[in-house]
Amino acid sequence: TSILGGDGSSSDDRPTLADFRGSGEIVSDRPAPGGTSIEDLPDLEGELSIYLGGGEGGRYTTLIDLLNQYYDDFEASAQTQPSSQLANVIVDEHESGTTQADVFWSVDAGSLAYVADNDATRDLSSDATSMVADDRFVTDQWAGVAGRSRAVPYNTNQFSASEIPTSVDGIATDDQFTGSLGWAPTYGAFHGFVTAMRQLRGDDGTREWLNNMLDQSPARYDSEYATVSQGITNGEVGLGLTNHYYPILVFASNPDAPLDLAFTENDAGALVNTAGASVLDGAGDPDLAELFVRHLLSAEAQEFLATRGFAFPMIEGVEPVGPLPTIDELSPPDIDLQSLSDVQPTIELLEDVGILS
Amino acid sequence: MADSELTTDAAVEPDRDGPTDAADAVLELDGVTKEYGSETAVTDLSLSVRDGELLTLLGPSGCGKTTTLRMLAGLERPSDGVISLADEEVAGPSTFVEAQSRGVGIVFQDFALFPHLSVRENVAFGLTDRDGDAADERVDELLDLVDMPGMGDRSPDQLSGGQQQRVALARSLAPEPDILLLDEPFSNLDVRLRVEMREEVRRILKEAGVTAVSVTHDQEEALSISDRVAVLNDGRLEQVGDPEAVFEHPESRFVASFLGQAGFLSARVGSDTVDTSIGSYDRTLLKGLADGYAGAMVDVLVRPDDLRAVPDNEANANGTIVRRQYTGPSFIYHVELDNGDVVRCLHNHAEDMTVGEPVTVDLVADHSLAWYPKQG
Amino acid sequence: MADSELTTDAAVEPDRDGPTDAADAVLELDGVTKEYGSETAVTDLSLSVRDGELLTLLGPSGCGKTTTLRMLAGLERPSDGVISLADEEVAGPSTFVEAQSRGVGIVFQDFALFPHLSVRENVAFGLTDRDGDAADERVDELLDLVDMPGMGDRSPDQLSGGQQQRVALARSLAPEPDILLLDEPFSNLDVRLRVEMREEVRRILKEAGVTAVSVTHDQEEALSISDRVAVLNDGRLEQVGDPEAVFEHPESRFVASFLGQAGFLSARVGSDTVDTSIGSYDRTLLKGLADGYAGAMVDVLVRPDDLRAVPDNEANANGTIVRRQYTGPSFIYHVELDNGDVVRCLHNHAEDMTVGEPVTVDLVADHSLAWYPKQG
Amino acid sequence: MAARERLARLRTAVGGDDEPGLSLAVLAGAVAAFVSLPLLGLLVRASNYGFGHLVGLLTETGSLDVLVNSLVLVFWVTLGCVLVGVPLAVLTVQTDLPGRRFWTVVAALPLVVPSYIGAFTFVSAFGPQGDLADALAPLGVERIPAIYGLHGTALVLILFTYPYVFLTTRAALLSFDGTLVEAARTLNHSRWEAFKRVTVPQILPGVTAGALLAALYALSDFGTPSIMRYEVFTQQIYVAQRSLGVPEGYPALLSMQLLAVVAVVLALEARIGEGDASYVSRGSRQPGQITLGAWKWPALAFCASVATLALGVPLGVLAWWFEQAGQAVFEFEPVVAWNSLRVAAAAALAASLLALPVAGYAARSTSLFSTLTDRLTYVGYAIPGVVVALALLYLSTEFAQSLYKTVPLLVFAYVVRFLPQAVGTVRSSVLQVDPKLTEAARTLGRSPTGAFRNVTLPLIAPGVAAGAALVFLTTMKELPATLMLSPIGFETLVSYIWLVRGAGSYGAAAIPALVLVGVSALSMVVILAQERYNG
Ligand SMILES: Nc1ncnc2c1ncn2[C@@H]1O[C@H](COP(=O)(O)OP(=O)(O)OP(=O)(O)O)[C@@H](O)[C@H]1O
Ligand SMILES: Nc1ncnc2c1ncn2[C@@H]1O[C@H](COP(=O)(O)OP(=O)(O)OP(=O)(O)O)[C@@H](O)[C@H]1O
Ligand SMILES: [Mg+2]
Ligand SMILES: [Mg+2]
Repeated sequence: TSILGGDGSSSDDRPTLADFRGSGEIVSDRPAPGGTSIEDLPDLEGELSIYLGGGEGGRYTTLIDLLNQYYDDFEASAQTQPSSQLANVIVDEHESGTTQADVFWSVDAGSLAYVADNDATRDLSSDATSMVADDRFVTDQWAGVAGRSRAVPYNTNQFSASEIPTSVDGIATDDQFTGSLGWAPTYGAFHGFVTAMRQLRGDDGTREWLNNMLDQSPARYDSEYATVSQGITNGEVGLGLTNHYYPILVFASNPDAPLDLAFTENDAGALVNTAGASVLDGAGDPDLAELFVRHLLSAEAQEFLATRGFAFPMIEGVEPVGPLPTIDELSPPDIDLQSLSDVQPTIELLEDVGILS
Repeated sequence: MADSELTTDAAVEPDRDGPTDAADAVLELDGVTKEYGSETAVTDLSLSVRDGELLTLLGPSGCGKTTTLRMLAGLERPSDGVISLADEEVAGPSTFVEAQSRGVGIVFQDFALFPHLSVRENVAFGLTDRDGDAADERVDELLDLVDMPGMGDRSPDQLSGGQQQRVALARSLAPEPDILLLDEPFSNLDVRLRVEMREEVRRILKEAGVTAVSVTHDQEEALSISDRVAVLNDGRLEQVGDPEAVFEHPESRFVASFLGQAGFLSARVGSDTVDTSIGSYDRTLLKGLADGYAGAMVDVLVRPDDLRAVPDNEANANGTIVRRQYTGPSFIYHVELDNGDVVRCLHNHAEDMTVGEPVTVDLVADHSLAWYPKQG
Repeated sequence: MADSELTTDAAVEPDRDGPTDAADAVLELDGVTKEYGSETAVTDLSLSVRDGELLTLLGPSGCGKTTTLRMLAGLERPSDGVISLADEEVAGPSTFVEAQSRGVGIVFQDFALFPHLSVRENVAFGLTDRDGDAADERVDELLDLVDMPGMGDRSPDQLSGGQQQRVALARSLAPEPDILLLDEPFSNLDVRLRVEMREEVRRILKEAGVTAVSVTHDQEEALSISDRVAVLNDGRLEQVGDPEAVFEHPESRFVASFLGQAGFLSARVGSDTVDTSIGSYDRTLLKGLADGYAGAMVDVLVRPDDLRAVPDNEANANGTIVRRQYTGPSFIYHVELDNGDVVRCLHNHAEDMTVGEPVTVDLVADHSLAWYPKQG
Repeated sequence: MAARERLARLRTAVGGDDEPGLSLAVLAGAVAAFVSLPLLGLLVRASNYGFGHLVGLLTETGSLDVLVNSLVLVFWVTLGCVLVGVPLAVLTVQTDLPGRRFWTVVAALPLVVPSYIGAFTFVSAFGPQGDLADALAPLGVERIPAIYGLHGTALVLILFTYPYVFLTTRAALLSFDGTLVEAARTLNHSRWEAFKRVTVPQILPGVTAGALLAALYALSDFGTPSIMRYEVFTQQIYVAQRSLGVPEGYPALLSMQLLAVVAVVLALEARIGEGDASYVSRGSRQPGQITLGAWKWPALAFCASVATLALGVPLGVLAWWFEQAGQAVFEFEPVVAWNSLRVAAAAALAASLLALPVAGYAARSTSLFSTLTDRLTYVGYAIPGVVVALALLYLSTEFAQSLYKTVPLLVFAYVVRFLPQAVGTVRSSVLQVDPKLTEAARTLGRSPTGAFRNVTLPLIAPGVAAGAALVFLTTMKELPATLMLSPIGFETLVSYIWLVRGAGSYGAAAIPALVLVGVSALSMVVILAQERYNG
């Protein structure tokens, strides 16, 4: 199913770079992507089942469709569910020997790590892992395909760039934000953020930060997209804590939105997480599955993820879109993404503090 | 039979008894017609009911009795014609007063008890303007009346057919409506209870001055409790009048045969005599026979008590017993006469004749007889 | 009244008519009781119905007639006792044969027509073993029988009450059941149709050799079409026998007063005479009076045709007319005697007495009379 | 007289003292056991975690607040659904409202709008900075009433669940004996009084059946309260089951708490709806139509405003987003709609068939066992869809791997979740069939099965159709179980909507959402056509 078709479909029914790439201003003066082109990779052949974890899966299915179109003898089908839920399912399936899918493609590293920790994945060969530029975003078990950062989107009518603190503590303690904060505490990405904070400052420090936040009486949204699109864009709140691409999504459909985003420095608020893929233990054709992962790291696919998913690309030679800084320009905390799978104590903490009850 | 006066040419052209005494009529139907699709249930019915009287609608099954009552109650809108209550038009081409505003009570042929309410609650349903105690008292009174004290707490499904009918009656009497419509209110009751209740109901109606229209298929009931009787046939009014008048002077062959177990004797009118298969009689036997009829064939109305059969030998007999019907106080013998007419003869228990026995039937009537031009 | 033979001490202890002719009984109830919670609808009923006969259950409203039929049909399970059909036990402590396996047809008191089927389809419902044409023919035949040809395509809610009842009857007759149960099958029909239909039904039943149990509250109907009559009172069997026997020889005061418009004369039994408020008569007037009764107070059964009233002056009169009831062929005068007894006198139209008029009531019975020990 | 007592007596009167055949009991029991399988799975999972933790859960901070929140929400939603659903049912059944067929379909349709989509669109339209506020701002309206919190949540849930009450009330009204209203009117009761004193008590079982469904829906829904910022019970369960490394059985254990509340709600309904429609007689006469006269206008305005809020707003907002999204060119594959239609039809059919024995038994028997079988079917409905799906995943991996993630399992999940919708409506219709009719059929030589087929079934057809409609409509929009149990690659309208919405393409959701409503509307027309006998 193609959801967001490209605008430059070629007469040849093989999709071209233009088909992979997004459209509009954002891509107008982008250079051709570097890295390994699909053309240089072995052909995909056969049927493949993918568990697609994450809300923005809609974009990812378009990429899968493009690959399906690209190869006559290749047919991948996907099922999308929230990534952590899917991680649980994969582990259960692995334990009972009913594995359904060949590839797990998830929007967050925590889920990938959780599945890997439970021995439900196969090792990737270096053909795949070596394509990822930055070691932080790859392990033996999974390869990052699209980076995403925590960010602080804010309403430009309410705050100016200089007023945004560079630390999450500033957000939690500064009186000027009382009553104008928005967050989505039931959302998986938020749990990843708090888990990172727990790693960085321990449970007690995290508890203190959470309590401070509660004193700011933040408005609670159902999702981070809603936090941005309903909350900040409409001015219900002035500032929020979300993943970086939600504001850009809003921009994409509403370029006049009074919206900008800031990044904190060296704390959980600047966590850089990654979407990634792994080959599941029990996959029917592991080679095909790994080849598929390599395709996700191809120049065309990375260009797709950068221009249509507004992600930080994982390979050399592809830059993030326009206004975004590169990963190097961010100041993420030093943290092992594998540790993001330790979500359960986070939930308990949130419940204990009274944010989730 | 001193007072019997028979109608005559009424038979030829029964005259419709339109609104009689408009003055004290509280309920009037004028040219009322009711159609259901292509089916006409009531045709051009004009009738008026006088203040305080009990009028009974009599007629064969399906003749439009229930339909008429439903129109009076405001549950059905006439297709044509006008209905007035106390000189006020309640249904007409442009007016229609709803049932609840007519002050008309009705006892439904199929009871229509409220299944979710107890017997007491059913009876009390219409007593909205009385307070608790007064209502309770009234309910007790009515339950006594219908001979069901102590059954107040049952639900309608725990009652027998007759008991349900009695509750329906009590429910409609409770709020003392100005006009009460009763659709076969006693049909499921045994004779004794029926006689008791109808007299009781009549007493109540009379005491309260209630005007009532009832429907019954029980001729005896109609004749014994009604002030007037209206006979309907196939949606049309055949005759209306007081019970004795209607029974004794039926204006049409239909009325005659519908009331009582009428039989007809074929007769030829001679110049001086009337010749029937059971004998020749003087022309005066036939009431009001005009001269012109000489030579005509007529049917003479004979009721069971006008005839008597005596066993006879085959040669002399003029008929044969075809059925013997026991009614308790008497027997009715059905006799097929030699010419094929079947007549009935009423006998008190004395004689004992059997089916198949040849008999001689004799006319024992001491009054002149109604007659109708030969049918078919 | 040649054949009248009155019972005597039967009055003192009516003997139950148990299974009479077990030999040709196709249907037997033995000690059947039915309780609904604390309510006992039928008590210890024993009765047998002979092959091919038409037995009628008579009794006041709520006495258990419908309940009895429902137990026979297999729709209700007796609380106690045994029911057998053709010598096979169909309901007992441990057996219960379901309704559909009993071959028993029933006409319900409230019709129970299938509202989603047309008249034709209702009638054809039980004709599962006939093919289309044969079934169609049979349906036509039955619709003719109930005088409703041409109404086959209507739905039940487009029928009048009596028409519905006729369809119910046709439906139950269609499959020619071995045993047919009829619960007040004619209650909503007019006299003429009722008489016609009951004779027709009787003819059909007899021709097909169907055994039938019917319920009626119409005493005349019961007496005229039944082979035997069973009188129930308050769940108990009072008397069973052929119509004449039951009417003429009521075994209990209840039966006597239930059938016919019975009145009772209070009487004191002397050594040679019986003294009543309308005169003293020879002791032989009371049938089978034993010697011991001298000095006892008894109630003597007098039916309307046993008495006659004549206008008299205040001084000589022994009663006063309290109600005059017109029944068509005759009047019944209700007379309150000086001692407070109310009796009824039957008169053919001749006399014309009015309410309040003093009269002398005379005994004109030419047969001895039944009597019952004084009540209360 | 207590209703139960009355009921018991009636049943002895009509059905004999003997309970309905053993085979029916066995069949009903089997169905109940079948659909309780997930409950069993749940219990096993919860016990893996340990019931001992239950006490701890109950005493946790805020637990009580959230419990109270949930109950308050359930109360308002139930009340609101009755206040909207019953008048609509009366208007479309008993009055001369112009365009009754049209309004009937329109009034039932909001049931297909997934409530979370409804909530989104409401926030978008009526939020503090929403489109309405924008539109009103130039007019000097500074603040519009806050949409968030209890009233917003209740409003949205009412708008998308009142059709439960509407459909069940409608079925009850259609089989109501009109002569009774006539009787009341001739006893000097205005139509309104007659409605209160005669109609209401008799349609009450139908109303409570619908209200129960609405109440349990409100209790088990997560999306709407979460979007409308109202904290309720289900939140914990959702978070728990969507988190990594949750101890096995923890979400199941959390659901146990919910089950306790469900039990209370079921018991409550049993008290109010007791007696059921048992003593309602199916009338041969429809109650005369109420002539609205000048009331026609307010009545039309009422219908129109409900339709505007419950259909116009969500579809309008979606269409507006679609318009805004402009640039998104995408193909909509009809197979997605076909998939939805297929599984929904299969679920509706299966649920109707399974509902017959359960409903028939519950209607004709007073035994504890019958009550139990009937109530057991409600459990699957009251548990959030994810939990049912989890339990089924668990059960199938343990015991029936060949069924794991197959369409039959998915349909089974729908049946588990929505069976009570069919049971409720079928049960009240069975109760409305005069038992004398079955008796008549039996004395005419039909076996109980034959009598059922030829007499009962045609008479309960409207109820069965209404039940099937409910199951169909709710299956069309079911999300959690669909996501979790579909085979990979099997997409339906809602999973598609979920997908594109997740991609931030709200506009792209408009087309499938419109298709969802359109397909459902067509099927509603077909289902309602079944009511021919009741006209
Ligand atoms: N379900 C029930 N619960 C309690 N009592 C009942 C029930 N059904 C019938 N009865 C009572 O049992 C008695 C017998 O009822 P049944 O219907 O057999 O009377 P019936 O002789 O047919 O009377 P009718 O001539 O009025 O129809 C009545 O007093 C009735 O009230
Ligand atoms: N809804 C209807 N549609 C068509 N015909 C109808 C309808 N209701 C009644 N009829 C017909 O109208 C005629 C009169 O019906 P009505 O009920 O008034 O008869 P009735 O005199 O009360 O008869 P009964 O003594 O049998 O109750 C009947 O022939 C009946 O079939
Ligand atoms: Mg009638
Ligand atoms: Mg009865």
